[in-house]
Amino acid sequence: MTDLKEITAALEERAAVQGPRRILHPRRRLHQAALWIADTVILASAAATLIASSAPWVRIDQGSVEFPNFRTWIRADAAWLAALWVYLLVRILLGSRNRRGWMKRILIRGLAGLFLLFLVLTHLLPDRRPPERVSVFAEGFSIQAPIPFDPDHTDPEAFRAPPSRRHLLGTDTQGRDLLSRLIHGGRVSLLVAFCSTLIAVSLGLLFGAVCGFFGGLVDLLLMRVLEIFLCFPQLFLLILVFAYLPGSLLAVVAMIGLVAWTSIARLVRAEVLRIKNHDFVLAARALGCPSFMVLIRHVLPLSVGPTLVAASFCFAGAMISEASLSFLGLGLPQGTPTWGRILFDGKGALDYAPWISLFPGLLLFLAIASIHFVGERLRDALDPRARVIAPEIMPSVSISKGRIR
Amino acid sequence: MRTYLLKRLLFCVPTLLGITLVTFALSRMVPGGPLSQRLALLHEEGIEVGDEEIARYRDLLALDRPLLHQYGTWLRQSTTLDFGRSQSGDNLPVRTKIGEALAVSLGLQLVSILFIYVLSIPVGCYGAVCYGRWHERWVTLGLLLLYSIPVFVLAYLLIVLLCTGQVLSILPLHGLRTIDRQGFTWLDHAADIARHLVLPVICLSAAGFTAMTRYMRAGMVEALALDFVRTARAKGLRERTVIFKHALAHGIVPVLALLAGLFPYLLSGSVIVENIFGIPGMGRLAFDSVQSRDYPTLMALSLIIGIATMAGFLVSDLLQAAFDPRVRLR
Amino acid sequence: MQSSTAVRWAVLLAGVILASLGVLFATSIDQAEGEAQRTEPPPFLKSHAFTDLARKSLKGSSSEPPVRGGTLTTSWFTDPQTLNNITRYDSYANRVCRYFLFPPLLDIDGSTLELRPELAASFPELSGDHRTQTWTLKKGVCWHRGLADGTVVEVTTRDVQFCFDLIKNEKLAAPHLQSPLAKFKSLEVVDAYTFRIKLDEPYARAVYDFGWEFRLMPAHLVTAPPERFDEDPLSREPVGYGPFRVEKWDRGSHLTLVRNLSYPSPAHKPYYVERLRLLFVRDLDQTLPLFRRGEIDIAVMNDPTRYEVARKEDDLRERATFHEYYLPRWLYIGWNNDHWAFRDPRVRRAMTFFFPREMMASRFYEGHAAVLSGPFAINAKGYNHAVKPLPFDPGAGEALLREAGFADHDGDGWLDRDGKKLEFVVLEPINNPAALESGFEMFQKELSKAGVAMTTEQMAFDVLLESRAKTHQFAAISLGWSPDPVDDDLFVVFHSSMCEGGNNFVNYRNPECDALLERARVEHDPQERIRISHRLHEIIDADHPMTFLINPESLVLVSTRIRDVNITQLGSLMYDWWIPK
Amino acid sequence: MTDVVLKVKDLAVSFMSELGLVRAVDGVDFELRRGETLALVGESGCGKSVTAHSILRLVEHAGGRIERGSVWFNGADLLKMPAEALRRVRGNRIAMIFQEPMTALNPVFTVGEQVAEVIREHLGRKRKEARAQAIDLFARVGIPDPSQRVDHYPHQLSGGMKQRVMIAMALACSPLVLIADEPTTALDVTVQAQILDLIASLQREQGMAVLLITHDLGVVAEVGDRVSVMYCGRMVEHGTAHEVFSEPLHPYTHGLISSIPSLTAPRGQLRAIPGGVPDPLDFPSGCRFHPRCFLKTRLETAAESGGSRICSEVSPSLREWRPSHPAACHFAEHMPPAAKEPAP
Repeated sequence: MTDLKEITAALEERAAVQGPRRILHPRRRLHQAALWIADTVILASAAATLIASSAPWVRIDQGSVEFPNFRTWIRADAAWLAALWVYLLVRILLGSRNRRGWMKRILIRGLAGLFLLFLVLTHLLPDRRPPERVSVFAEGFSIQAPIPFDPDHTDPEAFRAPPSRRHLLGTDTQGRDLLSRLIHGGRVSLLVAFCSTLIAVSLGLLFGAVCGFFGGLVDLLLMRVLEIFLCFPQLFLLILVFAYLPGSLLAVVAMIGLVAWTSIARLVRAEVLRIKNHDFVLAARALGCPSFMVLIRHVLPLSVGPTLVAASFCFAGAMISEASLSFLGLGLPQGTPTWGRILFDGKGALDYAPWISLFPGLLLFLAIASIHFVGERLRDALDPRARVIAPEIMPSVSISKGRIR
Repeated sequence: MRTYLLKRLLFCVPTLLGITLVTFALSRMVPGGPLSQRLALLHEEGIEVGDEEIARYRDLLALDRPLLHQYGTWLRQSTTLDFGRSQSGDNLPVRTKIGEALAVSLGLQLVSILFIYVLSIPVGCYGAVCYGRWHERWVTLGLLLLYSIPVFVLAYLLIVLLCTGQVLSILPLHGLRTIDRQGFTWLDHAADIARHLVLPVICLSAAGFTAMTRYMRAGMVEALALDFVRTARAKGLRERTVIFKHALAHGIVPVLALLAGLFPYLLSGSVIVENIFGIPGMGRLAFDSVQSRDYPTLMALSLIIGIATMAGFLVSDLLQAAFDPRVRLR
Repeated sequence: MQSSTAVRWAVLLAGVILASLGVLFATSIDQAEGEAQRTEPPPFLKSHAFTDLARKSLKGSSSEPPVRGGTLTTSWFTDPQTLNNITRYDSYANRVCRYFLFPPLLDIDGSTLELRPELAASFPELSGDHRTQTWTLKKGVCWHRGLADGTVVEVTTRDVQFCFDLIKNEKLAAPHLQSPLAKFKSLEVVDAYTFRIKLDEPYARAVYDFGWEFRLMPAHLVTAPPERFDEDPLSREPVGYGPFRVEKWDRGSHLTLVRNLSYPSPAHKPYYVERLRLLFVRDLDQTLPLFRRGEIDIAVMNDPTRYEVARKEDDLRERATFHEYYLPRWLYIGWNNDHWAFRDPRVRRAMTFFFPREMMASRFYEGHAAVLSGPFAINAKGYNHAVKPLPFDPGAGEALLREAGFADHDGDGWLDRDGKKLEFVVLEPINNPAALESGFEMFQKELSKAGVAMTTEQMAFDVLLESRAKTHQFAAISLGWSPDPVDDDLFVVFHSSMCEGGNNFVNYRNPECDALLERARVEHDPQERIRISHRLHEIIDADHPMTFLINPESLVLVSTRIRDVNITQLGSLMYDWWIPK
Repeated sequence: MTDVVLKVKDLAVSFMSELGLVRAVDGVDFELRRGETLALVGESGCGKSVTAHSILRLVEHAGGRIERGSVWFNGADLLKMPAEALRRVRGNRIAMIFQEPMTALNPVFTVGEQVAEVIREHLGRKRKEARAQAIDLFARVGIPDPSQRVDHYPHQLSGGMKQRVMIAMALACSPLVLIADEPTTALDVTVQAQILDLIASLQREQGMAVLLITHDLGVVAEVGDRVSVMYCGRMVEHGTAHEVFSEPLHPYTHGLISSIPSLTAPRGQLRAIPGGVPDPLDFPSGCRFHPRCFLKTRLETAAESGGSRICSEVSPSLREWRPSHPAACHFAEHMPPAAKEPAP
């Protein structure tokens, strides 16, 4: 089948110049949906204070115009908006086909500008929400936030109310609006997942690279350390975290991160071992590159592909284990709304108020499904073999009439 | 082969030492201890304990001897499998406590591992063979739904649906066996345990099953693209043989490597399942000894979980060597 | 993929999801309506039976005579640690030993909360200076297992002497027993059934302490030496003398007790049930499902909302009677009296004004909690109902804070005084009930409106107690106290001497209160003790060292299979419950 | 006419790629006679391998789609045959060997097992019998001490040895047709000669027809009886090896032959065909070789106007310029004999 490979090479060359017209992947519609979901979740979390807050955006009261919503902003809101701009930047750069193009240059500069603005804002704003002196539903015309409830606003007459026009997703057992709690909860869940994935990936990459590349005694010792951590079920980390720094964000992130890094380390080690003997690595060594440089410039970039995929699965796993931790009484304090926590609090009411657990569960599923498909898209994008010739023609069996004979 | 096993055993020793040392350090570094745990319980009961009784009780528990000395004595005793007595109040020898829990948990975990592998291989193959077809897409979405449901929500859903009689009442809810089982033949015993194990095994292995299926499918997709599959087809073998003999034999190797990661994963997962379904297994024992700061049980548990995981590693390596002749055990 | 099949599949899947939602919605009911505002003490017990079958099972409504036999199953959280009567200390072991296996010398009558002789034939004779007590044992009480050759061994002073010497032994590791019995210096055997004990100085509750705390073990069967006493095989297969003996103990799963008719049980405790099974259910959310399946007969509900929903379900109304009763427990927020802001009682009272206790009791506890004004259970005799709990009034709270010198001097919206912002952390044990947690969230919101910054921090209970409470390193702490049902001794909580080493975490010092507490310890006359408690209640409410929150109500479902369901002040002790054939 | 074993009529195979539809094979016709070796020759990427794979419909598994055409074997059209019937032909009546022996064998099974399973499948032999037959097959293809080698794994054999195993596997059921897809490209020259001799001797022994796919004209000259030259998915010339090598009728063939470096010819600059393989997505109109065709440029210069325009408009069909020596070129008669006048 040599000439099939030739055709691929020719097409590859053509695609590099002109860029493939449309990505032909059997799952492209799913991947597209996944990207949209990821966008909406991150947008909603970033602008949580804008979207779900009882403080209206604008209030015109006998001539005086006020922006109560902006006054409730705290440092975290600004930091999140900065993160949003970074996400949009990355999304535009990766998403579109042609890297150049004037429209893109303006967008990048604009976003970079906004990013700096929000960074500055982060230092100006207080780090704790100022007292809500002003009564919320004052008279005068005011533009309400789309979801006019704070995450911890208890609605006296709507306890365990099923989804209605007033509360789109219903309320929980303490009468708090579920949709606003999910939006604000998204923030913490994403933060927990992101930080623990960061820990897991950084440790995993470091460990895996060093173990795989240098081998010999170093590999022997570090593998033992890795095994120690692997034999350490999450349970035993409970000892340290359970009493020492319970219920804090750092504790939850540490626990999830310190367990997840071992699988990434093993993956990276295997990749590095495989890549180490490739010709171009030997060539780099032959050219006199110091071994550290070879590792960083040549070997690691290649293992980034599978690591990214593993990282996306670790991200999804972190969001789930955050819920399981709250089951063991070790998650974040009961007040902080995260998806896992809301899911856990609603578990008792599964048979008489199922929406309390159903919607966070659905949201968790959508987030994890989108992360999974983005991860899969990454893997296929980074794996050269399936890139140009559409994987639709990836080797699959022609099954006549649906039966494998 | 024997030299390889010897080498592996030799490597286990530093790791096991490391695990027990880390557990020892962790448990001692954390504030509180068996004494403060007991005083808290007494406070809860409204009983006040004078200072001299506390002092006398502390030296009975021998907590204040130098740490390294304590670790040394523990190590010496553990070589003779005498792990001392549990400090969580029931003062049972740790050996019997862990023995009981291990028997229950090992059964549950092995059945789960079997369940995971038996199911994930065919579903993985199906996913690879029909990659991209619409029904495979719905199956993948379904698997993702299963993966993204936390264990306890899945457990409660199944309980509300199958146990409490609001919808159905076909499966038992609590414990490993029905309590009054006089006059049971061994068949009834087996059936009884099986009925009790259905829900815990499903909850325990749900996430593991979906993860394993994903790896299996990735392995199979890669295997199906290799040249020898084309040769097999050119030889005119049946499609079934091509997939389940040639492609599977090559695609299953990475999945076997995951066996090693399953043991610790199942243990921490079983904490939740054992709590919900009332199964007195290793997960629950580990969680209780963590909460009641029961040092001897914790140390013994860390050793045994370490050994179990090492065994997991060894078994997965041997399986890999058995399946793939290119892997030489050196 | 042809779009038509995709559409078809999507519609099908959406239909399935909606259908399952519909089924689950059908069982959900409107939310509970609030309870009326509580003024005088709520009745101790409210039992509801909604169907005539349920009514038949209530106390005194069934006409048939009680029948012996049947098995009654209930669910507990976890195993008793050990059933060794000397070394047991956790609440589950105490309940099994004290009520079923080893009834003490004096027992508390559940309905009247008075002491009654149980193992003792009668109350002890006291010497003139109350420093010696002469006890006589009941005759004919035998150990469940006699000597090896089968001869029955009676409970005699030989066992009492053996246990007294054991408790006094230095090497025995049982601080929970040695500490309360430290007052009794010596024991002298008079004859086979009477013995005399001596104290060094008179103590009002000495009779109650000895009668209730003293524990017996079968002298003829004990083998382990004192220093390793809890390794005695009797810890696992206990031999008692009480109305029940252990039939089977499957650790982690269940404990089955079977009736022992040879024990001369007092008239008010006939114990008709033949077999009592305790199922250990670690996850409290499983109690109701187990009850629905009929695997347990008594379901203690831990979540008031779940109880309210269960009360409205038809199939549960047929199969269960619903009981709500107050067990003695009071939850409080302790303000550290040495804290720069909480030193001032006005600030402490202001805090109580900000806590919406009535709203928490009626909304989050669904009306199943009583707001308190003092350190007493709501039904305790010592509770002075003349002292009304402060209402929820943020205005009065802000006025008090202004009076105490707090105002927004630097204009950042937060109150402060001489440059220091009013900001504090409330320490809580890890798994506080969700309803209390929501109460704290409301409290935080109200304080935030008034310009006070409050946050909560959660910590393991024993670490909280050991490293923060006892060492007074906190601004505010949220704890609870289970007072002694018969006669609570507040000395350990409020006496100034108890600041170091005792339970006076909040450093509350008030000479008049100390005097009253000391007098209460020696006062024998019950009426006088009640007057002292009422006076204490007024003083503590005036000083306001703590914000007393609520006394939560216990909510229990009992299966209609059981007749004469009578809940005592000590909970469901199944004295006279019986199960028809 | 010796009986035709395999007849391919107007075969067209296409692939879907991100850049659109790629027609790798666009109307190919050829015949394969008993006992004869037909060499299918062409530059890389001209569709010769795809043609070979579509005979046994293996190309469907690689994502290709057979658009039109038919492959007649034993009176039946393999392309329309039900999958089960085709399966019984594969490996049994028509066998195939591939280019990289390194990856063509399953690393986790012994070579003996991989050969025996074909025997068990098609000839229904029992396990032991199949193994014995595999051993003597190894002996026939020249593998030293076959009874031991049969239990070895592929990674324990050299490239040449593995190709011999592939051949043994192919000849297990003594097929009528052997399709060899560049069997020697991955091997070094000495082993290449042994494999070609082996195939030739087995062919004579069993009267098997061999369809040899190669881009190495040296191999064609040595073993090929008849030759078909392909360019950009189309057949440009058929003929006996001698005819095509001595008097090529198609400029592309002429260019190919004249670019073979020969030991005897004087040193000098090698002659190569100008330009490169055209882009598979938009082949040049008319005759696909016209942009690189030296004949067209020569005719233009010779001012026979109107002549060369036809090259770029009408795609030439195969015409019998000489008996049983068709070529797809409008001006085949003007072709200079290869030997005398090498292309400019």
